[in-house]
Amino acid sequence: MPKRPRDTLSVWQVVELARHPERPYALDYIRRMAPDFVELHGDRVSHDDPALVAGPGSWRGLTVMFFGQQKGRNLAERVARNWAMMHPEGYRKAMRLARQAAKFGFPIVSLVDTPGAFPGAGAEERGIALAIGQAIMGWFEIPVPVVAAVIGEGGSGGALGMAVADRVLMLENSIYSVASPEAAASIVWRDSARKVEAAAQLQVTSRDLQAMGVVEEVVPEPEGGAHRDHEAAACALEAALWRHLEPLLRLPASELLQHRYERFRYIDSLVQAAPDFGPKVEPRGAAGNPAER
Amino acid sequence: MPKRPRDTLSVWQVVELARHPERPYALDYIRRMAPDFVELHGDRVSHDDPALVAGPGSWRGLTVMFFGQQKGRNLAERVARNWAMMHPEGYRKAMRLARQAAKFGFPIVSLVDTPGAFPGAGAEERGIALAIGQAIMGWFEIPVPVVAAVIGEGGSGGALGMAVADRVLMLENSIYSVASPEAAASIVWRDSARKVEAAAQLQVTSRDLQAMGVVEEVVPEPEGGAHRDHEAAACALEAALWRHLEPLLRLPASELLQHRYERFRYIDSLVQAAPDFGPKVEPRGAAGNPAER
Amino acid sequence: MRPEVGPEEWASWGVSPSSVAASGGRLPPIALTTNCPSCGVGLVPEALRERCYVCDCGHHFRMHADAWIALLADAGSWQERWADIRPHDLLEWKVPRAYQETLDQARAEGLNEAVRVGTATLAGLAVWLAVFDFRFVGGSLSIVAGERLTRSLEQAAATRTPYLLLAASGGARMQEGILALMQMAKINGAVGRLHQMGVPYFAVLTDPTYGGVPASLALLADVNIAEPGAAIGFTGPRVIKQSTHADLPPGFQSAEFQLRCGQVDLVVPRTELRARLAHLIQLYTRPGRGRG
Amino acid sequence: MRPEVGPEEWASWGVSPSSVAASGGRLPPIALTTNCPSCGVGLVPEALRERCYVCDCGHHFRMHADAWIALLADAGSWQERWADIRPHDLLEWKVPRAYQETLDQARAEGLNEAVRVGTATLAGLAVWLAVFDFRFVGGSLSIVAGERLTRSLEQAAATRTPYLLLAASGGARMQEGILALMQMAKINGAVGRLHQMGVPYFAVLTDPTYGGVPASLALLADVNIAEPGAAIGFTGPRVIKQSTHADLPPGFQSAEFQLRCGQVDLVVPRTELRARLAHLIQLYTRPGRGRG
Ligand SMILES: [Zn+2]
Ligand SMILES: [Zn+2]
Repeated sequence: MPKRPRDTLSVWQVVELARHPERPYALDYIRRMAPDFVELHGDRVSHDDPALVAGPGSWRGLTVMFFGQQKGRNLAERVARNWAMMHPEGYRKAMRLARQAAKFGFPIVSLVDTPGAFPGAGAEERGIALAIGQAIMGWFEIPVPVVAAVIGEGGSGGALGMAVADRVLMLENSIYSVASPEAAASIVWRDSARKVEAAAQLQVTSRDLQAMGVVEEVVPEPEGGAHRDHEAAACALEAALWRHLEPLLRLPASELLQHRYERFRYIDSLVQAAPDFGPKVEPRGAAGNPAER
Repeated sequence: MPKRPRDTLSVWQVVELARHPERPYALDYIRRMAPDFVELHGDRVSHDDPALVAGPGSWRGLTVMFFGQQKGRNLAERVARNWAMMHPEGYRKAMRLARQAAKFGFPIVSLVDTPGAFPGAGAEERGIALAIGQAIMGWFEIPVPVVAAVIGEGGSGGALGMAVADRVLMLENSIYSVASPEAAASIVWRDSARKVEAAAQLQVTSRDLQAMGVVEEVVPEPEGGAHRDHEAAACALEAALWRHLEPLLRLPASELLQHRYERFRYIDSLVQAAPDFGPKVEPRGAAGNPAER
Repeated sequence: MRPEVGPEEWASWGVSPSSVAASGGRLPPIALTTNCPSCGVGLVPEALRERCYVCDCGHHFRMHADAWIALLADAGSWQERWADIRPHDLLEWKVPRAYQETLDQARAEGLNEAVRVGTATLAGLAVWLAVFDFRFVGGSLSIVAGERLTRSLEQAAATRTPYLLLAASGGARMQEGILALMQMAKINGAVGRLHQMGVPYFAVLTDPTYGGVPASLALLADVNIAEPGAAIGFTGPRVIKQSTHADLPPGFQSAEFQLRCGQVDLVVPRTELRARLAHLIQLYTRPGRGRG
Repeated sequence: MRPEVGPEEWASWGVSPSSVAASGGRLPPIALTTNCPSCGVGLVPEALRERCYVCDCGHHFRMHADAWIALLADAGSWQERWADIRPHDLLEWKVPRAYQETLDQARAEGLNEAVRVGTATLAGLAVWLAVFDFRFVGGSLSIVAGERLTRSLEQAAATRTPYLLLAASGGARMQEGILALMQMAKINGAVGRLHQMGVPYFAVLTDPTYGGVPASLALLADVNIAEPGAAIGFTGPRVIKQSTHADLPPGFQSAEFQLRCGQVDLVVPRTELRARLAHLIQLYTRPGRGRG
């Protein structure tokens, strides 16, 4: 079982960099990639979700549909953006515009940066669980290239709902985890103060995820972290995104969707390869008898 | 221009019959047609709309998806059903289950009986206009047979949202109109008390609509009206619905959808045939120049 | 013009400022009150006309179809279609006023139904343009309006030309009865086919847009744009208050309310509209895009 | 059993009462409190067992996977699949308790992961059946659970066999880290294909169903069924109160709440569940139906 390479930073230092208040946020990248980005709004049901910015823009001669979970730079912005914690309407807006991208053949870029979906009563009343589930299922039916990048925090299902892509990248000092370290600590220890140990055990850094085969590439950040040089961080991310998107533009839709399916179908192959895991998938139809009608 | 046949009842008497408190309501018909009807719930967004009952049931050896705008028999029921005035969630529930019917190849029967969509703040906040517009557009993309019948009041867009079908029938003493007589009176006279004159001018009876080519068949009611004999009224409606649905079951989906499109595309041919109406549709492409790219 | 977003920014979008500026020149005159209903300032018609009838306070005055066509269509590019389709008094509507009289008077005033359609270019980009005229029986949806909209939608689909709607309506036309209601289905069938053909559709909702128009095509665009302060909804506030005895919050059904409620994508000042639309049309019609 | 809807009604649905009654016979014993937490009555385990562990007051006691399989699968029809897939401590999770220890103990207690899948018949109708076991690390979604769910969904799609899910889960399994989260995507890809193949999917959500399970497959069925009083949601009430300091209304996230909120189709008492499911499967698999 491959070990995490020795990082020069502790896991918790990485967590703190991923959450650094000066770190570039989604719009800092999107506006650099597509200065003519047009933010569109609304789930066409009952709300708009400011925690997710979404809309088309011009990038490298293409019209691309951009999505970004957007944090706020100051308190007012953070409140307005709800700390990038999405409500159901955000996932519904995303699916509406992903289908629009499919209608026009626009490739999709999604930037992930959220502590998680919003843990509030209104989100529950409006079906946050199903909204995330429909988004995760919906992405598998969007016949245009989708490239996602975790640029800061990739928190739980709230992040995954915007990261079902053909390629998933991570900035060097970003994290992606099944639950925030605090949440995991309160689940496992019943004490969120144990977040540092939790983060270490959860293995949340970009290198961890690359080692586990969950992300295709770790995008290096400027010395000391992306917050030290937004411009350089954006250049690196832009180049990496294009490197992954460009070949996808040539794939027929059917292949694209088949690859996306298999990317997640076998994403845990590291574990499935373990000798004690058990038998691999059997030839289909083996269990067919009851179904022959 | 054909005149309304001389009815034995005044237009307003028909309006009163259509609204008769003892008149059979949607569930009175559905439960007789499909005793095993299962009412399903929810728009999968944030609400369920009790003003619309919807779900599958067995009818003539088929599984059919039933829809019905449901009034209440007593005050408690009327409040619970909101007098059959739908909210946006009702039209979203309808589209969800219409797509489910398409998934499984279930034909659809829709029973229309509403004063109109609910004129309330909550309905506006949750997008009643768009919900109706999406439903009207959505029905044209449901590749299974759809037969609708107005069984009481067919009020405005709230009714049309459930009546975009391959065949539309009306019970003899039901009405279907661009606006309720009261609403039309308050728009035209600024005085809803002029509802009787408004109803007469609007030409809202089943015979009027048949004469205008808007409905395929008027289903006769028992002597004195459907409320006199629910059983007989249900038998007549059931037979008429099947007479119209059965031939549709043999049509390929593409033909079905093309016919549905043309049914509404040329529903006003009576007017288009008028000598002073103007030129008919021109050969397509005639205006193509600006588009040649 | 007093654009919040100026030519230098249009250029950064790849939209040529000159092409944006090259609109139908000066707008036709509009009947105006003497003072602005929002800020009360005395109005100077000529000055206001230069600013697309937007007051310095931001109040957007209602414009009629001719003004909208002049604003949106490049000079000389407007080719009106099916202008000779005529309304018909099928129901022989008599009281309180004969429908035929209503029609004759509107025609005498030089109005040609509640919707006019045609082809044009906007900043050099080909579009099908459909414009409601609130002066004609309150922009009410009629058989002629529905027929013009449907034919133009079908043509836009057949020729893959972007479709641009300018909406302003009080609802369906009572005097045409059930056939006016049926236009909603006729139109939306065609809207569905426009989408299936992958043709871009942009809608601009202006003050007021109510009833059968937002409940048919007006909110079904790929990008829904509303004018600042425009009242948009299904049921009007008066009827809602009557039937529910509810107090409606200030700004209820305003463009900004509909933005919060997820129904519209953008609220765009009229002074920016041409540039915004030019940019959107370019984005949504760019050749050599990825596959759908 | 004390069915609110009795055999005569099942018959009227075309569901044979005998086939409904022919369940896996008596349910296995369940660990019970001495009194009902809802009505406080002293519990008689044998009597309760005869009533599918539903108290006279309507309280539904939690059942484990063996009980669910006995209740839903016709006697002798259950063929478990992929029971030999084993969890793996990829992260070498140590504190506060080693994951391997947790796994070993659960295995020692005769538990085989949080999800078990297999084929069965329900009232004679072939189904793929997936059952969560809350006893195994709180029914948490793990790699083995995800793999069993995905393989069974793929098999159901390939053989066009109706899929029946029995959900009970506290969320994703922390000790498997990001790969536990990824199961949500793996599973939902397969759910999408099940739908594309036109195969009926029914989900039964029991107390409790939280986190990654309702946010992946549990609410994506054609018909979502919840047990009376079951707590269903994404975030648990404790965390919601902590993070928003909000008071939650009584019944928040209950099955009845989710019915009002449009997330589930039906709330069905356990005593009726077999008959209801048999009826739904018949409706959704009827041959000679209209075309899709
Ligand atoms: Zn002013
Ligand atoms: Zn009890």
